[in-house]
Amino acid sequence: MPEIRSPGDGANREPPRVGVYVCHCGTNIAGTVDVKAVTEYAAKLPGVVVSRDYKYMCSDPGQALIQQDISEHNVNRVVVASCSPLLHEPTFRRVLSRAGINSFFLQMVNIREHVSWVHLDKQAATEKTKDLVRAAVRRVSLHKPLQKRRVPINPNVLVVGGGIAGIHAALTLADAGKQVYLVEREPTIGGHMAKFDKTFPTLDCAACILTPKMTSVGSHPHITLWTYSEIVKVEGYVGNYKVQVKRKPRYIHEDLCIGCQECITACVYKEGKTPDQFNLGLSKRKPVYLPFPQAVPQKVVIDPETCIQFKSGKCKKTCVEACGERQAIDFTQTEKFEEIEVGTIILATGFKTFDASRHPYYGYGRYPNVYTSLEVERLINAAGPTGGEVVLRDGTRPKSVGIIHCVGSRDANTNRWCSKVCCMYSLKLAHLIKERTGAEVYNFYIDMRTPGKGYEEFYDRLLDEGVHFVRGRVAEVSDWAVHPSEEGKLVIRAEDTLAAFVRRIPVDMVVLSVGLEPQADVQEVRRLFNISCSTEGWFLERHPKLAPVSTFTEGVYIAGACQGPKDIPDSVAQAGAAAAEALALIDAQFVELEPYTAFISEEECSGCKSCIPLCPYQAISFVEDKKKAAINEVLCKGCGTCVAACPSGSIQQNFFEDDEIFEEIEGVLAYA
Amino acid sequence: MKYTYYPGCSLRGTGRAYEESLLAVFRALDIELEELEDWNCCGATTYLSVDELTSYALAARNLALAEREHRDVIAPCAACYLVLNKTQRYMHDYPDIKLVVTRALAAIGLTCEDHVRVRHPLDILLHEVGLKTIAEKVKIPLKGLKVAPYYGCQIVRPYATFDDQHNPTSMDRLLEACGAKIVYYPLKTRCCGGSQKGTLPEIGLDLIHYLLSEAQKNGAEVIATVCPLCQFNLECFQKEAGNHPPISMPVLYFTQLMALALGASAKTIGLQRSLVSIAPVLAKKEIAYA
Amino acid sequence: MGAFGTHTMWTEVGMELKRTVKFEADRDPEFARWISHTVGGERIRQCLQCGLCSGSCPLSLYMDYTPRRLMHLSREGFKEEVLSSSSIWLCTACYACMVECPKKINVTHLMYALKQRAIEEGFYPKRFPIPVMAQQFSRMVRRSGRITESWLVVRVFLRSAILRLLGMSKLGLRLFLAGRMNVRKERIERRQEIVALLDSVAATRKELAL
Amino acid sequence: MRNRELTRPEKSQATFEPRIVAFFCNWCTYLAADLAGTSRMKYSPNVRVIRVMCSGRVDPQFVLDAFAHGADGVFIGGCHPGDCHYQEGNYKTLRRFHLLKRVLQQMGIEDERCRLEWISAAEADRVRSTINDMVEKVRALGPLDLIPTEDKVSAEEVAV
Amino acid sequence: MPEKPKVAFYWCASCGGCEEAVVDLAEAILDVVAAVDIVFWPVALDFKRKDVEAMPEGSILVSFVNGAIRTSEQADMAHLLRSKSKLLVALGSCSHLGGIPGLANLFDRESILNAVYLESPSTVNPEGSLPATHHKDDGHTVELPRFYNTVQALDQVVEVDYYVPGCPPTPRIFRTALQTLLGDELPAKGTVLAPDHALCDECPRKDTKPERLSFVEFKRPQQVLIDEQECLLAQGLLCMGPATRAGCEALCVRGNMPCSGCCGPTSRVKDQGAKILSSLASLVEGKEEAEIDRILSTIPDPAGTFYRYSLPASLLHRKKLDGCHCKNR
Repeated sequence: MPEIRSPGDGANREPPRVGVYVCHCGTNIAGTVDVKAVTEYAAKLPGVVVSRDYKYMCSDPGQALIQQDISEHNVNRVVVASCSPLLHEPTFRRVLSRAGINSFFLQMVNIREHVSWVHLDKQAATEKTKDLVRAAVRRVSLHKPLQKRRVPINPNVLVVGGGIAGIHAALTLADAGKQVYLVEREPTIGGHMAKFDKTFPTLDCAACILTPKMTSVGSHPHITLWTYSEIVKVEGYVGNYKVQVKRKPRYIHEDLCIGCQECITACVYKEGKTPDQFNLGLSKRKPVYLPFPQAVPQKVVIDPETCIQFKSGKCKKTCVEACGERQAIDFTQTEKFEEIEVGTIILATGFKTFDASRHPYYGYGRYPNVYTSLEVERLINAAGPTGGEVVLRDGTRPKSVGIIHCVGSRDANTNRWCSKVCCMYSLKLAHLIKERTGAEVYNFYIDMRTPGKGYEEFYDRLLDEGVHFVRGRVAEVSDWAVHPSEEGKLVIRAEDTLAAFVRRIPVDMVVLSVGLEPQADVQEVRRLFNISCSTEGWFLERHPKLAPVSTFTEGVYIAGACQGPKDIPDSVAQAGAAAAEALALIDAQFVELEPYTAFISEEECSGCKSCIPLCPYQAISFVEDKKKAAINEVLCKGCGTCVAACPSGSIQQNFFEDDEIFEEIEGVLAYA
Repeated sequence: MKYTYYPGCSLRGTGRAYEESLLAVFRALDIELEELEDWNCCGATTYLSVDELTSYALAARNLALAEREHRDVIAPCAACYLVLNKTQRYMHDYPDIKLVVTRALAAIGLTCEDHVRVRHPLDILLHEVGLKTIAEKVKIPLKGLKVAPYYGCQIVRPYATFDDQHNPTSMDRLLEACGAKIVYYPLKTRCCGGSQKGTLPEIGLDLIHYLLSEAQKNGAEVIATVCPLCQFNLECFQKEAGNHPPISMPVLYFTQLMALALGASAKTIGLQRSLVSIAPVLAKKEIAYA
Repeated sequence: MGAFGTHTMWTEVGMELKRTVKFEADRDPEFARWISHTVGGERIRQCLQCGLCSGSCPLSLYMDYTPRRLMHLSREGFKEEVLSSSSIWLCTACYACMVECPKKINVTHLMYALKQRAIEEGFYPKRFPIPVMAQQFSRMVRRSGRITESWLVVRVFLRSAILRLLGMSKLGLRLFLAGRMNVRKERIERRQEIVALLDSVAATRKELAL
Repeated sequence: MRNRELTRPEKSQATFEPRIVAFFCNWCTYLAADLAGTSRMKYSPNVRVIRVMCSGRVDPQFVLDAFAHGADGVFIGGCHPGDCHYQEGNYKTLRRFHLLKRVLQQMGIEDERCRLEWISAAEADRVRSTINDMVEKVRALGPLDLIPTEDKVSAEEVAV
Repeated sequence: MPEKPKVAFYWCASCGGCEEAVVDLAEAILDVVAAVDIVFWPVALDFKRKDVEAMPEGSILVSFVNGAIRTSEQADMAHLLRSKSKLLVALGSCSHLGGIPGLANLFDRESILNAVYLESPSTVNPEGSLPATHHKDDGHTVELPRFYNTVQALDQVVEVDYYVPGCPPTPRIFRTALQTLLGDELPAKGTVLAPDHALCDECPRKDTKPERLSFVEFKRPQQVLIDEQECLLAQGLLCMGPATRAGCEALCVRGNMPCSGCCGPTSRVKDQGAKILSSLASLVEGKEEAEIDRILSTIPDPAGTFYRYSLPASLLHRKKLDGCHCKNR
């Protein structure tokens, strides 16, 4: 690893010749900050040899301006006052590099996000900008030449979550020859998509397009698939993560089970007794089961909660008998922990649907014929509990069905966001229900949101099919009949805002189009992977537009609905993007890390050991023969906590040295 | 050039001046018009309220009669123009309508094979005669007479074929060729209220008022129209519609203005039939007409 | 319908209140079917309720239900509301709505259809002149083959608003003096053709139940 | 002589504009402030933000240095407990902050002048509201005015 | 024989310990006397102020001034010696950092005078008279030094060239400093003439300090039986050693007492109190605020503890007083 600090640092450095570059950012900055005044002010600051303003500093001519000054005016320190350093610091650092000076001789001043966009008073904004520029000029003069650190990238990738996003990401990477670990906590991969019958707007059969991908995952030579497993520990850093995976016991030897399902047939339970989770409780399963016919891997699971052998130990074990010589069943199996090393991680942990009982006035859980949209997906599915028949709880066909949109979406009482997919899947369900039952179908919606290829056309088609569209948020579903035609029905009450009156519409079946929510354990997961969440609980991307699959933790990417509500095409696209990001890193073979590490001056350190317990990465150790502390720069992540705590000031952090920060503090406060 | 001429009922009543001036213009341009033999009411808009099928049948009789002449039909009245066009189109689009109409025509020994083109005088004058010819034949230029060109609805909507739906300019160009100055008139295709003045007069007057006051505001000295109903509405209810401030605005058929320029005498083009005379304006402009 | 349904009442404080909950039973699905099968109504179900028709209509500002609302009520089958609406009588058939409609719905034509249906089913203000005018119009055409405006106007007003005719007499006189009021009735030569034509239409209509 | 910058203009309560130095963690509060920008939220222009990689980098000396150089308030923004990008840096900040606040109290510096807030990257509105709130509170307290110390004092006192 | 370099000693607000330290050179004092010519040393020899005033500017090679600046007379003398000396050296903690007298900066003059002359229970002062700068007696007006509102380190009043740390400086520190000053090569101006690392480096108990230390309680020396071998911090005692400049050879620790920080911070630290605060607080156990507060409450007087010798030289310099304390109240 090359040295972070260039040799000869500090000794005989040339006096600073600072160039100050103030960006207009069109009118983004210039509209609020008097850019000219700032530029003129900066020109008079000590050490400043050039001060310029420009329309777009980040543009090619803007960059050329800086480069030219470095070569022509011997500028050796650069201050760029523009946008957030998180956006363009790399851009301007490259400019310095190209011009032949150390790229860390740059200080950015954030006068857009932190000034022009948040203040109205032009004079105050200009004064603030001057303060910030002055501080930067003072600070940059103290900057030391630094080098980025290079660390090698382990080419293995961990993909967490086996829904469509995880599957797609895993296959993309595996096809590129990378070793992928796909970890899924359910006994099968497939996620939500496996539960659907058709997909909008093309009405492709979900199984037809998903199953081949699932099978590929199961058989791919480069994919290690661990279902029924969870990540319990993540250590390390980009390119070099150590991950511990807990594999829950399925009481079946995966390598011995061939998926013949004879054990299921042979189970002492003649009929299933346990609500089948995959069918959302609409059917029953046995203690030994396969989640669904196309499950991958095709390995059964034993549920110890309901299996007699686990409960009493006195089962006849007909299943073991049926398995015969294969001996795949093992009641003594316990959870196992696997350690893997990967360089990058893709999180595709998906979403959960809104719990419809949180809207008691829609009667979910109270009226048997109020269903969630996901339940109806299962009803419609030919492999579902009713073999594709859309029927009420009593087995009869509904003559009228009301589909209520935005359940748990666009509602300050529950979730404020639009769940994005509900309009389209509601249209799809409306179409399928009408097709299967001939029922009169009513959609109750707030706005119809169909942005997507072929989506508006699908809406058009549904309009034409004679599905009713009532624009209004449903206030209540009840069985209270006030009109003879309402007897024995569920009455939906809503204002038809287009007709501008309240309507009561009696139906046989109500479908609640539930919104998408972050997974329940999202906080634990994000802490595990050291990433952030939005206030809503969606994983936070590095930049909403320019880095939508990256996170603030290098080497950890997000794909699919864990980042926000997304439909299948968007999830797949994002999964592909995440895989590409991981591949780019792997192919580069190493990654450059910011040199913001801490270092201890050996001759100054007193060996007081105060810093040692403070480092969460065990990067600081006590060197016994010298009786001094030392920092391992590979392990140091550059938080600076030890620097702040060193009682004798003997630890410094690159780019955030005490003197540099003091200079910045005193710089912003100094009066002009 | 020779065309079949379908006057329609209005041109024999309130819109008599339209017919007189139209014929004068075509005469001056040496275009022969032959009135459709034994034509009947087109069916008009009002009729549709009662019985659309009958309205198509009535229109179709005229089309069938015209077909025998193998000439394009000129329908100056906007309502007639629309209904005749619409009938052709609906017979084409809706088999039921075609069946009813074909049978009805058959009952009186006629057939309608969609051979004739129903055209508006603006279309003929602009595209067949041409601005150059017209300009050459102008005898008394209108000397910058400020005209607000008012097209109304039905000649441009819904089946505009010869001009722009949103901003028609055929009349503008024709009158300019006659020396007039066209004023900016954003309401040139806005509805005059049609028969509303007769049914719900308050509303009709509102609409008329907008049209008149906007023309006045933009400095028009005369409004030129292409529709007997528009002309009637705008001229006859000025007093009622224009109380604040009172409006006195001559409303002429565009053919009257053209005929003037082409040298026709006032009497032959029905200027005397106006309730608001244009004479003072012409005098002021020193346009000495015959 | 008990305490629900459309129902007007006077409160003790003299305020007129209207209950306007709509039941599904208030809907007439047949009417909805009819409108979507009538000429021009083919695409009414595709209506996005964008309101461009109402915005472009020069008369919507006087209407109780804007054209957009009428489209929605019609396709949902709220026949009574639609046919008793004043809007259908306010339409002047200027076609502004139709040419701009993003779904190419023939709103103007639907207005005609609704007018016709309203007349058929007796949904119109008693002395409202349009049905009267249409009636007189058709009678005159059947008899003469053409319309004589002066006579049409007199007849319409005699049957609807006699007082207004008196108010208009001054204008009538001026028009008469200007030679714009025909005294002589216009008529065509072969009037029997018109009768035969109209009879044939009536017969075919009956036969095909159009 | 130990240098002190004494050029600060006389502060009067009427024209007083508080000057607040903020230390924002690169991973949360700094991002939240960026988000406040992209969301075009508006807040008082009295804060000068200094970026650090972690609130754990905030040396109590920084806080005192800011006060000594004319800051009327200091605002430290870090990640919520349990959310630190570096696992536990913010707990160290919290502990130091508690002890520092006691020293500040002893030194007569009002509580409202030094503030520690946990603001995640998504909580742009908390950046806005905290800054506005702090500016108003510090405004009410008036200038800190630690600066005119020894030289000025001595000069005047010697003159007696 | 060339003229011996002239040396002066002066004593401002201090306890006199630094003077003792000079004397504590013991027999080495003779070497000093042999090497230099002491031209001013009020505590030991009879010189008058006017003698100094009579000296040419810059005629003294080194003036050692100990004690903080508390009164106008001390300030005057500091200026006077500055002008007469080539090198002005702050000797001992009070001069270097403000020292123990500097803790008076937690109060103002008024409250100090009130406490001493009016409120203390042993004081009898029925007229309530307070020290004044002018006193009339028998027709004569006597001018007396003014008692300042704020205690200052020497360098806050006059330019100082070097510092000799310690309360008092140990004979070894002083001797080494003297040798340096009389030597051929002078260190950079502003240097503290002592090693520039923390005390732990030379602490005899260094090896007993555990690598992973954390605090659940801070103990005061009188509360526990102190182990004579083990690191004091490891015993929960608040030792300032990690944040204090070395040079004293850990005399206090050898005496089984924790370091209280008299040698001040290393050159890399601006504020000794803030640094020890940061270091100790970082190592406190607990993540809940209440638990943190409980542990920290076992440090009863943090300002007095962390700034025992350095309050005037600290970043905050003194307690902020109500109203504008720049006005002479």
